[in-house]
Amino acid sequence: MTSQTDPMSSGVTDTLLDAQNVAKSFGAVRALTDASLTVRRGEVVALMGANGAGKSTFVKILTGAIRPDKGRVTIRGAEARVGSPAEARRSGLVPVYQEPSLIPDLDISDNLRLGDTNADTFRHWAAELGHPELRLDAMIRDLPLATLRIIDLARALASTPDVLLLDELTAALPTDLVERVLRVARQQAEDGRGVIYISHRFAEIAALCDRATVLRDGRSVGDVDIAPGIEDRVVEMMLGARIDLGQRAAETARPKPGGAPRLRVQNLAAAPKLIDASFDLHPGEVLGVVALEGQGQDELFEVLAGMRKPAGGTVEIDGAPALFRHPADAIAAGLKFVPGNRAEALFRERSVRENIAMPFSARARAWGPLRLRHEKARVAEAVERLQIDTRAQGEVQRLSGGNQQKVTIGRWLAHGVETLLLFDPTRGIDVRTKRQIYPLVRELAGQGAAVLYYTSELAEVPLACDRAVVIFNGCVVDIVEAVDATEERLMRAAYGLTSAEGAA
Amino acid sequence: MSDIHPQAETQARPIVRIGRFLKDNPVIPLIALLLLLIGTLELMRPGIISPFWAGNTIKFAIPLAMLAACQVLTMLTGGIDLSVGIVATASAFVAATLTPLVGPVPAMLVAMAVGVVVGVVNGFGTGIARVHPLIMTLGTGLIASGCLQVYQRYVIATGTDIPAILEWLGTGRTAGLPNGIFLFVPFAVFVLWLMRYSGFGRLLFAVGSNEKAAQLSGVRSWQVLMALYVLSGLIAALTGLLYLGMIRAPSLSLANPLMLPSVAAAVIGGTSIFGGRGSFAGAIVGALILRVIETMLTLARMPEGARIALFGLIILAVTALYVRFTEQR
Amino acid sequence: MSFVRRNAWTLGLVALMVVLLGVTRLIQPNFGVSGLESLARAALPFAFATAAMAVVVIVGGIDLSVASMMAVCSVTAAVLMQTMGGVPAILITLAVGTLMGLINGVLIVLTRVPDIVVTLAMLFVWEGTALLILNSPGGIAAPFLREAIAGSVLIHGLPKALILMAIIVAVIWVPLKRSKLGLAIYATGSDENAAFRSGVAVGRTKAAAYAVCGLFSAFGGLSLLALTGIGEPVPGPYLLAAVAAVVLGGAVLGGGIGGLLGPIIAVFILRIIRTILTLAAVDPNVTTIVEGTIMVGVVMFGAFLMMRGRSPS
Amino acid sequence: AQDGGYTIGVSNTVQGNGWREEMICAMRAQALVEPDVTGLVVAHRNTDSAGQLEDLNNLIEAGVDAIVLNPSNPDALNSALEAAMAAGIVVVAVDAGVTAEGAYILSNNQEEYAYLGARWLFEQLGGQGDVVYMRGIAGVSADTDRDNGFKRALAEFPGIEIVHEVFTGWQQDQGKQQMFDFLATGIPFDGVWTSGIDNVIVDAFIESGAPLVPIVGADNAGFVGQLNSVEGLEGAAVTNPGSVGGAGIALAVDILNGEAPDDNTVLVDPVLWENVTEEGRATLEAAQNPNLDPEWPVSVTIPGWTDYTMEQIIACEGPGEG
Ligand SMILES: Nc1ncnc2c1ncn2[C@@H]1O[C@H](COP(=O)(O)OP(=O)(O)OP(=O)(O)O)[C@@H](O)[C@H]1O
Ligand SMILES: Nc1ncnc2c1ncn2[C@@H]1O[C@H](COP(=O)(O)OP(=O)(O)OP(=O)(O)O)[C@@H](O)[C@H]1O
Ligand SMILES: [Mg+2]
Ligand SMILES: [Mg+2]
Repeated sequence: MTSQTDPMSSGVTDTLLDAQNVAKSFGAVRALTDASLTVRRGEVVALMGANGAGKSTFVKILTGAIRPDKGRVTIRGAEARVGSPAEARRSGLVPVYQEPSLIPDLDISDNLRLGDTNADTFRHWAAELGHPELRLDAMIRDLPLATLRIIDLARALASTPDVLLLDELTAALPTDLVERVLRVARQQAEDGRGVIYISHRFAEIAALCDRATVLRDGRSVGDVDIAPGIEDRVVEMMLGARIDLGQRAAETARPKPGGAPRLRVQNLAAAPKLIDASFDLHPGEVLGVVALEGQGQDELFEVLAGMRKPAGGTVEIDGAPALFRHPADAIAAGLKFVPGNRAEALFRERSVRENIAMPFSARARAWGPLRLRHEKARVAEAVERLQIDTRAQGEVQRLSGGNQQKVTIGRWLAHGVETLLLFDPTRGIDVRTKRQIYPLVRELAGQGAAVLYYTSELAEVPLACDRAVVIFNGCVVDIVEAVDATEERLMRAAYGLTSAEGAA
Repeated sequence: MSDIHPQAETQARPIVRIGRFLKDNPVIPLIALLLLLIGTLELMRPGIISPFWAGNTIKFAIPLAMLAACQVLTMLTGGIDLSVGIVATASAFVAATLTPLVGPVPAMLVAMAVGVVVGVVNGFGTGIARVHPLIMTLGTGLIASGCLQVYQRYVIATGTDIPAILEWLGTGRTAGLPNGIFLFVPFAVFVLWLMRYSGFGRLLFAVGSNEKAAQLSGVRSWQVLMALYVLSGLIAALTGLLYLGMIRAPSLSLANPLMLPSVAAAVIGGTSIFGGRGSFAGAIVGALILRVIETMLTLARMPEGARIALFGLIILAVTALYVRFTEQR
Repeated sequence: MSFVRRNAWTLGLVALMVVLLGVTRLIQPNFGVSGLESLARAALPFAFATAAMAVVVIVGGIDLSVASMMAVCSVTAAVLMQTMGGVPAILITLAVGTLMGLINGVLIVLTRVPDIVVTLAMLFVWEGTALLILNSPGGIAAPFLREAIAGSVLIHGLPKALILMAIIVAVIWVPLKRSKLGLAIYATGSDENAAFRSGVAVGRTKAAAYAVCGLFSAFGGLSLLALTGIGEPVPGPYLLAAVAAVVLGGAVLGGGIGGLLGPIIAVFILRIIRTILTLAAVDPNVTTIVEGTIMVGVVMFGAFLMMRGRSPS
Repeated sequence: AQDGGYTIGVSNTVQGNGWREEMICAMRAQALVEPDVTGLVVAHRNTDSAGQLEDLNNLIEAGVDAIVLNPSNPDALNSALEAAMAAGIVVVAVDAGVTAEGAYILSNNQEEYAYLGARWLFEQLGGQGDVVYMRGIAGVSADTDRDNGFKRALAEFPGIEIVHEVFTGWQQDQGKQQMFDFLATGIPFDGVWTSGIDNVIVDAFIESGAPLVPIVGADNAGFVGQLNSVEGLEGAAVTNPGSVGGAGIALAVDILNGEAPDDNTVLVDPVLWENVTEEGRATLEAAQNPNLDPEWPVSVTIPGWTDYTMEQIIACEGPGEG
């Protein structure tokens, strides 16, 4: 193994990693002003903060991916110079960054060879993380996002890190895999290593972490031990204000939407995974989609968005059959798609404004002069409604991960929605914004929009949806009303454990 | 250890503010570099900087800047147009040889049609058949030059004539400035407007930045590429006409030497060949910079090898300085 | 199966090459050993230029100065061979080529100016350098160098030039591709940021790739000298030809994908087309049209096949 | 090919240049009028010496009886030329020479071309003055030969100074720009010698309103027209006939028919046409052809060598075409 843990020093100190007064500015954006963090042996430390608080930047600094403007880092009590990710790895700090850091044009084994990772150890961890039959000659570019996250993690684990840094690893993972990740991370700590864990999901933090360091606007604002009921306090530290974390009000019992469905999907099939999906989506309704990873939900959304041709079945919009050859057709029919992978939706070098306003110019008849005032107002409204942090708005790639995610949603808010296809829209979005997104989705529905809402976080279903279809093995196996949508029920259905109650 | 030079409180420091201003307006440091080069030229040959010289420099920078516009626009989408040199040449040659046969206006129309035809083929290849633009435009360039060769055999003895309007544009002066600016200024305004304030311009950036995302926003990229390459062909043909008026010697390689410099002007001006980033204002200054360097070297007395090498070194130095100023990548 | 799929493009090119050789034979029944030999010789400078270009394209860059570096190497060797033995002259020339490539790479890394701009500038710098070394064609080639690419070897009909080229490219590229550096080159080209985060020394990798490009260019320059027997300071038409062959050969501009085999086969295809056009006494003006059409057509057809192969139905 | 007449191969390495196009057309026209020639295989493109070697080898493969080439370099092509002659193919180099033993050379004397023009210019200036020296492409054989001739003339006139020396790349636009730059410096000069990029130089003077100085160029249609018509222009055109290509074909056929000349090398010496004397003006006027492409040399035939008519060279069709 390459990580050179010095056996002599392990007895000297318990502190694995200590970073003090770290600051970093990107031009005018002060990502970190005064951040500090300590990790001791056997500890899982949560790094918490709203979108754009500076968590990822902190991780990148600790692991040498970017240089800090100032600050002091000690590793196992010794001052450390971490000039590059390679150096960090040699010092025992191994990160899993927020975005996959695998080489798309190489296969898995070459990716491992690049960092001198032992393939057998890697395979062990991949199996541990629910991917026992991963083929090492699979090209990275062909793999789904969730698998990439697991490969990233297994690779990190295989180099037996002293401190493992996980930046929103679970955001793109389905529930079953999240559990495995938590178990493995816990085991790391129990083996006497340290883990830094970033997530916007309190349930995960509560289940896994011992302590939380909270960042607000680039500054460390406190360190708290995780204990039951600590949630509100952390949120207050994160946001500098109290917010209500309560469940959606009991207005779940809204009148059933009647009349003709906006979208009727019948026996839809699409290669490779979707076999048979049927459901109706009514105006004014938020229909959840629940599925484990790779059950055909990707294909379902892609067919509806015009990105993939169906192999069978029909799609009807307002009673008329629809066949989309291009996303433009779907958009023209009112179907607006927010993909799960934000990299697919964003123009990295372009401004927030352009990213949001792009659909206004899409059609050839809008190639003439831009309607600047109209556009500005619409964009401003979307930014406002989603609370997008626009400090680095000149280029979307400079926004924090969560704010990038919001831009992908904001685009269709600005454009107006009739039918919205949301694929895991709260990926990497912080608590406060999540609490704003659910009502926003509901509000859109209230205004007559129809929303199809896939989520990897089961707890979101009762908060945002009216009903949820459960997909297993490419088929719709269950349709659950929001009132009945307990996590347990959804979970059982997602594993195919209920007998189909008949698809609508 | 990571105790880097404390750079805190950066916002207040004026030097940083200037840096930021330059970053947002990358054409300003480029203009500063241009002025620096002009100063050097004046030191080399005191007295050369005169309205006459300025007029000439601008005159010869215009066709270069126009072809650079083709490169900037196509590069925005991650493409390039290597057929512009031959399209300009063909347009000029066709116009000059057809004028005695059919009169100036139809001749110029046919010349512009050459640009459209090549543009349509390029647009089909890149937008629909998905051929890499570099290969596509290289290929159409070859095809076009072959067609030009075949064409010239039929007009060897018809004589040539240059439409008066082109001679006026190409050789005339108004108040010391070349008449070419009457064509160029509206053209530049149009291109700048197109890139900044039109839906089409925005789509160029979008297609180059992330084609999939553009698709997801409802953009049919083949339409954009088709229109783009036709536009590029038209600009190239127009440049050919202007160049014909300027040089007044229709030749089978008239505008070919402008090809590589047009790419150079675009990239010096801060346009990325990988798409999503580009500036026509930068390309205009880039064209002027190239012309000034050429003048410097034409007047310098040194072996030709040293002259050519120095040309490269100055380009490198200018762009390196520029990148240092603006920190853009 | 997976081998076939991964190398579909290269295999397609091989098939095309065989077909074209057949056509050549059809047009000129006498086309035989000497034809193959001269074909292999003609392909030499293009093959090395293309190999040079391919390496930097894979690392995610492009080198517009390849033809100029070839000119520098050709005149350097031609001048050196007037005063010293052929072997030391060759070694010095190879070192010069590698050094030029390294300078290109280091400048790209240090100045952070995009590859295309730096190498565009260096195109002029090296072109000027070649003229400074030799201001008009001259110098001399060691006789053994000219021998090295003339005729056949082992069996009648196996051109020496082909074997020599295969050996040189294989000796440099095969170990390189298998090495950590080779992997780093592919990784950097595929995604520079991810490569950096995976622990690749991105700057050093790029500089090394450019140095290899310079080395191949040096072989290109030497092959020019071997062909013509004198050093010519004016760069030949190898730049665009190399870029075209690299793309035809299945490498992707932008990096990370492709190899050297496909591009080199593409070189042979382009050369054979040239031969066919001459043998068939096609009007030279039409020749240009045909060459352009074929180049575009092959890529279009390939893209069409790929699309057909990928679309699930 | 003995039974059905000769097939002749042609190799040329510059495309898209009026002079070379005329050379190719002259070859075609001469081949057409030669009764013994039945086929012409032309390799005509932009390439370097290595590329010309490739073309020559392909011509050998094509089984031609003779090769007429415009060599890119005198020394670089020997391997292919020797192989051709070993295969019994007659080799004729036109425009410039080759060093291969046994090859015939029908060459425009480039050194003489430059010497003649330069000497006339220096004499015109009274042996005293500053001249602009506008060359072709650095590092190319023809340019080097011309430079030798120019320097030879210069050595004979110690009072002449070169104020600017520049390479036009044989490109019209480059030459024009460079002349504008020279005029902009305000440094006066008394004469201009050009390596064939000539009519744009006259234009540059006229367009910038600068007083004309004596200009030496080639016999391109455009420049010859200017010498006849531009008020106040003193100048001279030195012939450099592209039709030497036609002569090359004629020579090749003679050799194939067993009528080889005694000497392997035939130099076509250039002639100078100036417009300062009466008879000079008469020659120029007779030579002028306003219909011709301005880049084409007006000397479309070489008496005693070529047999085609003006119509035939303009039609530019070889045997078996059209
Ligand atoms: N390269 C960059 N250039 C400019 N600004 C940047 C850059 N990288 C990060 N930032 C800015 O720094 C701030 C902190 O970003 P960071 O990614 O660290 O946030 P985060 O806490 O990880 O947020 P999230 O939870 O959304 O991932 C943000 O405002 C972001 O826009
Ligand atoms: N210093 C920098 N210069 C240029 N680009 C940078 C720099 N730092 C980061 N980037 C780019 O900006 C992107 C966004 O940065 P940001 O810090 O917001 O990342 P993130 O989305 O929070 O998470 P991750 O670190 O996984 O990318 C990064 O993926 C990286 O490609
Ligand atoms: Mg983050
Ligand atoms: Mg972030």
